[in-house]
Amino acid sequence: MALLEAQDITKRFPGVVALGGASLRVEPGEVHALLGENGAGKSTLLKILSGAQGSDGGHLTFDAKPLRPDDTPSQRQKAGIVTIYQEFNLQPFLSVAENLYLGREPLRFGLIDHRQMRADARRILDDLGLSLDPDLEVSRLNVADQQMVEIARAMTLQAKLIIMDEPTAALSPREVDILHRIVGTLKARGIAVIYVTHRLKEVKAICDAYTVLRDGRFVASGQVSDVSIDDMVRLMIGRDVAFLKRPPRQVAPTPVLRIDGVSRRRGAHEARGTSLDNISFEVHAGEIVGLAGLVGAGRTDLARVLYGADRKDSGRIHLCGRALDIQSPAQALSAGIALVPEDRKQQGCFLDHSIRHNLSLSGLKSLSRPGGFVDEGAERRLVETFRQKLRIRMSSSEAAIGTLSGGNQQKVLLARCMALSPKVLIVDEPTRGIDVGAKADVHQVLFDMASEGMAVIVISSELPEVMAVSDRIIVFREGRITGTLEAADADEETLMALMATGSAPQAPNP
Amino acid sequence: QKSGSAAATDGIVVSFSDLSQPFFVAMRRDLEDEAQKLGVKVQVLDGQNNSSKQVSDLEAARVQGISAVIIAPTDSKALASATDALIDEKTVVVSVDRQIGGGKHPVPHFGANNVEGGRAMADWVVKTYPKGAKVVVITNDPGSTSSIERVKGVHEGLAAGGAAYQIVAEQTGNSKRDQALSVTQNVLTSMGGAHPDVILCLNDDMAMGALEAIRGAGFTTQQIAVLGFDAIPEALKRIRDGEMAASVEQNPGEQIRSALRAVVANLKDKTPIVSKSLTPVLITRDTLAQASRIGEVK
Amino acid sequence: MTATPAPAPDLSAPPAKAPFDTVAFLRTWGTTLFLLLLIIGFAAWNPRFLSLRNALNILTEVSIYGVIAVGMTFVILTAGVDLAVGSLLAFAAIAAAWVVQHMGGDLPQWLVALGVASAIGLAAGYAHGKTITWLKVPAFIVTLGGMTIWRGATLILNDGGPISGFDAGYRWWGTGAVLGVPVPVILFALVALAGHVTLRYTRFGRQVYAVGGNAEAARLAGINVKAILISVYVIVGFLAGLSGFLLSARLGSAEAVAGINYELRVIASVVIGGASLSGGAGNIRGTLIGALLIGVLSNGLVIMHVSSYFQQVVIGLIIVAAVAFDAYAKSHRGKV
Amino acid sequence: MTATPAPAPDLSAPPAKAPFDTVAFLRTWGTTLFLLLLIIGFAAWNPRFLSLRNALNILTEVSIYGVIAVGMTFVILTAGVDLAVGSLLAFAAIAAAWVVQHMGGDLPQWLVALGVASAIGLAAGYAHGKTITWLKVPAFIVTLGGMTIWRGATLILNDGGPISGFDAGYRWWGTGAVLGVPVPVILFALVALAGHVTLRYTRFGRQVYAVGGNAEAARLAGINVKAILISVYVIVGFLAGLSGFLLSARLGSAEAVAGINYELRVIASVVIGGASLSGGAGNIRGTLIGALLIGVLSNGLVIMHVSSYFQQVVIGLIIVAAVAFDAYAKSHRGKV
Ligand SMILES: Nc1ncnc2c1ncn2[C@@H]1O[C@H](COP(=O)(O)OP(=O)(O)OP(=O)(O)O)[C@@H](O)[C@H]1O
Ligand SMILES: Nc1ncnc2c1ncn2[C@@H]1O[C@H](COP(=O)(O)OP(=O)(O)OP(=O)(O)O)[C@@H](O)[C@H]1O
Ligand SMILES: [Mg+2]
Ligand SMILES: [Mg+2]
Repeated sequence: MALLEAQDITKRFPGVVALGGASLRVEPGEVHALLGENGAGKSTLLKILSGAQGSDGGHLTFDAKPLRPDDTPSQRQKAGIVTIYQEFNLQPFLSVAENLYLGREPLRFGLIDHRQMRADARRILDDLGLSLDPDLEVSRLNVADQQMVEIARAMTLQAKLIIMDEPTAALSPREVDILHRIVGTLKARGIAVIYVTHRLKEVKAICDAYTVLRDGRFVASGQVSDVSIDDMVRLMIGRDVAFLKRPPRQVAPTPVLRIDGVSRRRGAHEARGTSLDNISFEVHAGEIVGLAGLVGAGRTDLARVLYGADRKDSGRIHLCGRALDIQSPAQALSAGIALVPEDRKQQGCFLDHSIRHNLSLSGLKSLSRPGGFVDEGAERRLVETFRQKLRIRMSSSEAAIGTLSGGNQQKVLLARCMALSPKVLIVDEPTRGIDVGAKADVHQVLFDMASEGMAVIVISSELPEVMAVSDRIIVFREGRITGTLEAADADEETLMALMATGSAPQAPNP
Repeated sequence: QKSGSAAATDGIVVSFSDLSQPFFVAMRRDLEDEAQKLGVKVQVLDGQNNSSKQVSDLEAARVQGISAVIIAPTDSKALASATDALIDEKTVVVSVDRQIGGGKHPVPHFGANNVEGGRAMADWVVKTYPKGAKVVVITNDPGSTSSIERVKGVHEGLAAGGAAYQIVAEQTGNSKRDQALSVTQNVLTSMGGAHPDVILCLNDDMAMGALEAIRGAGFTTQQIAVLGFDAIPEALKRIRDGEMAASVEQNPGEQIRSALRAVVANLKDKTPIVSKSLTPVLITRDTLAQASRIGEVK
Repeated sequence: MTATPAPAPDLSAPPAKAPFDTVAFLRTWGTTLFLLLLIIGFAAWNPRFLSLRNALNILTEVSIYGVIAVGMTFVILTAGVDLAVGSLLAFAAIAAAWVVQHMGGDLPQWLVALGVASAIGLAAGYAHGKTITWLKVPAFIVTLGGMTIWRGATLILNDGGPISGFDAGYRWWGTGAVLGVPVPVILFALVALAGHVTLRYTRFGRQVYAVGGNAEAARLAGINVKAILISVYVIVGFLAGLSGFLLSARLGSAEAVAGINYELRVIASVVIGGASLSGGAGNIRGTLIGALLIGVLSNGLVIMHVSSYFQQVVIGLIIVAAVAFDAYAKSHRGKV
Repeated sequence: MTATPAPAPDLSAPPAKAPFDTVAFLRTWGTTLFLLLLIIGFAAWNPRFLSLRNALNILTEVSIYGVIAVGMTFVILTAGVDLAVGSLLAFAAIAAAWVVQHMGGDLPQWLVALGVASAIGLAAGYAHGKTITWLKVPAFIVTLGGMTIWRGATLILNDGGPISGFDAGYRWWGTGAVLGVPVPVILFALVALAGHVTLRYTRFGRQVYAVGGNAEAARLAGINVKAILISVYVIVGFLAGLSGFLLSARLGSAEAVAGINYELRVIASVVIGGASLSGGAGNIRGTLIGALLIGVLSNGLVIMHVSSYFQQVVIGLIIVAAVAFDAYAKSHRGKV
């Protein structure tokens, strides 16, 4: 008897059929991978399971009982379906502990027992190997920690089935490992998990069964042990994807970007962000530099400093030989430095605005006629170019970006910066949530831009990606550079060791 | 300043109900003028048309030790307990414009009766249009005491004239010129080709707006007579020029001046304070000379 | 392994467009439809409601606050609010009248007044914007402060009294007409058009939407958020000044009590027009409809001889109904 | 997965806490400090400002709108707003007075009035909340509608006039005292305490924060968002009714014009107290400070003999300064 049975689920949005007959069958205690390319309908199906959205048709059975189509999220939660959504759903102004126990706070004499709640939260967090302060306001956590809070919250609920929609997209190897251990524990307790990820290696590592969706339809399902990663890719995308490796580079002799002793102290009340300590390196024209590090290593902070989003305390930045004093992102952009931020919902998207407006925003100056009038024809052509280049899946460029699937939103943001043709392009977790096929497209675009002479900095927590795209890899740990490796010399062990302990494994001093 | 008397006349507080209203603004100017003549200092408070504020302002003033209070109350009943407390402490209290009622102690009053003012307007209508008239009334801020009392006078006066005097529309202009303009405009539109004989505006500012509306609608002030209230200089000028028919004079200047004189005399020499009631008079072109502010008309 | 992959769908084909979409129509035109129904209702009651003269009356009346509502649309798009507009209108008007009376040189009165009122509006708007961005005080507080400060300044300037006595050239701006169309209406149309074009077709307009949609993302997209914020308060300040000039030209008098409660009427116009107070959504067309709805209502109810106390009840009910109607039309978007 | 992670180092150890943290102190107590400075300033000018009697005066005056401000805190925490409180206060007061006068049975006047005023407040609040959640009309519009509807109803009920003539038992609620403390002050303290405990120590309170912080997340976390929204409008409605009862007891008269502009004063109290109009942030302590600041200002300026027009200017400036001071204190969080 299956724990969950979803049959022929359909869901339409204006102009889009998100699900046109999706089915999913999850057995008790199994870890079930739900696969599909961006926009295939995974998140939509999961939201229908969790009660966040209603469906237009189909049948749901859970635990041998049919589920009513108009259940609220809390009713589904009570039934035992707990969900970790792709886009975070935390309370920004409440503390970690309050988020963990929202609506289920421990009471004493009818009133909330804050002390007890804090202690409980601390225990849960410790269990998960997180040493987060339960009193911190969630708005001040970084993306990875927010993800971990979501996971911890799910742990505190009584669940028979936990749905995880791309839980590892924002995580670095250390947290991924924690999560995998958690999934193992859940499975041992007989709790089933639906697991969505675009990192197919994870599927091989922790999942038992899989289901593939394409265009909102059921395509295939089976046991993970029966298929290879290439098989899964073919099922998802319908073609083979060539995994690109950075072609031999032609690095110009002069550095485009020179970073010289950049330091930044973290304010006492700044929960997010790391201190940067004397960071120096160069990026050459045509070169792709990858920054590796664990969550909180300071890569995002460095990117923000380079981009003028945060102030530095000391150090100098030179662009094409000229010293820069950048105070704001606007100045960075006009100097030729662009950044794709890592937190797309908070820092990138204007969710209610159209895809076209989102995509063109930073480059409006070059799309404007005299008098500041936007040349909408040129703008539409730009959108069309990137729609094809990055295979952005959208019903119309006038649709709100918030109606796109997560991966497609990410592509729009990448396009926004790529369209600027900057001298230095910094991408922070560029393929967060992007499917394998599109990932190859993104990489290809990065290669093309580098070969046109752009200097590219790629920050990624996915080691295989860093290794695939970079010419050179710089490893960060706690705000310092702990090593620089040529791509040819890099392997995962060395990188992990540099990231986690600060020295290479065999320990001959570098 | 006269020596010696200064101490006795220290701490005179005057609390107005709403100092953004032209009526009270004019009153305040006369007050300041009279105070200078008498050589006394007064502290002016603005109740901002809010009884609660007026009460607590008075209490705040009381804390600093005051000798006399002149009050133009927002609402005659709401101030009673505050004035009772002041009188209990031997503070001299008088009212202007509107009588304070419902307290333990009687409060001497210097003012004109709004109801009678309204009636004076109606009487003019009855006298000028013996065969009856169609009347439009444009009222002050809804709920304000001046509006309620003046409307009452108008209604009583017209009713006394008989059924021929018909109020065809009664709308509020919120005491403001622009709103009176548009509301008058709309009333005229609603009547189509016909027009009312008289528009009674319960303050002069609104009468100015009504005049604009009449002109804009293509009528003459011969066809529609406009009456105002308060006899402000601008209105007096219009009356002189024949545009406005009349305005009710309540002589705010005289009210406040005599109140202040009485208070000062009482503080200095314990002269008992005697209430003074001013009869509202209707200022027309013929009686312009009786208007207290005729001197301000350019 | 159970299934074989199907051939890849063509992801890049742009989708076909539907011929006519009732829902999309209602979503966009809900409030407009409601306004039309209202007009038909009033006209059925009293055909004079539809006379040209009455239409122009309504439009003139709407122009005065409509001009400000255009500026307020910009402010609300950035998730801000300006409570000071009514007081600023009064201050600009009385200061302009004061200058005309006390220092009028050889220049035409209207030119001096227009100059002074605009300059005051611009300067006050700049002060508001600067305080909001630089001292980081919420717009609500800054402009609430501005509301009492400018009202106080108005009362101080002429000791609480009105200033009147303008020449015909001045009055023309409020009472004149060109080809039968009242001057304030023409100005309002120009302001609205300029506002519409700016928001819809310029880079600045896009940036205004972006700042309101997500200020942090806007900053990271390279927009000078502070500059945009300051600009919108300058725009609304300028328009409040202009409106003060128009109102005093219309009344022939600059009054200390002018513009009281305008802020609510103006904000209501914008919000009835579909703008969100949390920013990023709204447009000038909606604001026009909102402003007209308010104007039509207060005109129509007087023409229907509804007693003034009842008018308040009816206006409140109809405004809520209008927005509910619109919300109902919009809520159907997910259910075609 | 090929790499085996090394034992995780303690990367995310929370920063050690300093023994006394000036910045944290200022962040929390900025406005309070400003209020204290203001009080010291007034007291230095005129020592009578600090007399017990004056303090009680201020508190009594603050109580009337402070009671509503406690409720408004709930509303603003959910990112809502209630513009109807002033009108609702008037309507509840006049309806209560009307019932006492026309239908008063054997029950004590105050009991009847309190019952009627509360019942009206609750019912109106429920109507607002229901319209907001069910018809999906923004709170701004619903309560703006409510503002004119209830004011109109107030005027209709007694044809615009006030109702007075209450017995001593009724008046006691506005003018009496227990152990020297005025009754309204005691009630205000109780309401504030209840509000504080509710927000801080009950599940309902946490849910109010959650709805305002991120409504969608709250829904997904299983919170009945609509029920929470309705409750906050019911709470503020009830408190507006209570405040109407207190005000009419204090004045001995229920006036049709009572409570005009209260909505702004009440919202200002909450926002000065640090709440964000976009929801999720704020607390009762802040609201108390905000309400007191306004009360102290208007009292102190009278005592300082500031002329009434200037008072408006000064009040505006000081309120902006208070919030700027607080913002400045808070902005230093990154710079210790
Ligand atoms: N609220 C919405 N309004 C309109 N269209 C929507 C909405 N939500 C999802 N869609 C559309 O439904 C389709 C499926 O989206 P969904 O988010 O389920 O994809 P996904 O498989 O989760 O993709 P990803 O891997 O990128 O997260 C997409 O085409 C998306 O644009
Ligand atoms: N001033 C800031 N304002 C907002 N967010 C910030 C700021 N500084 C840093 N962050 C956020 O803090 C988080 C941690 O950044 P940090 O540089 O410490 O880690 P990192 O090396 O980028 O780690 P990872 O990218 O793996 O999360 C990031 O999510 C970043 O978005
Ligand atoms: Mg998804
Ligand atoms: Mg990062």
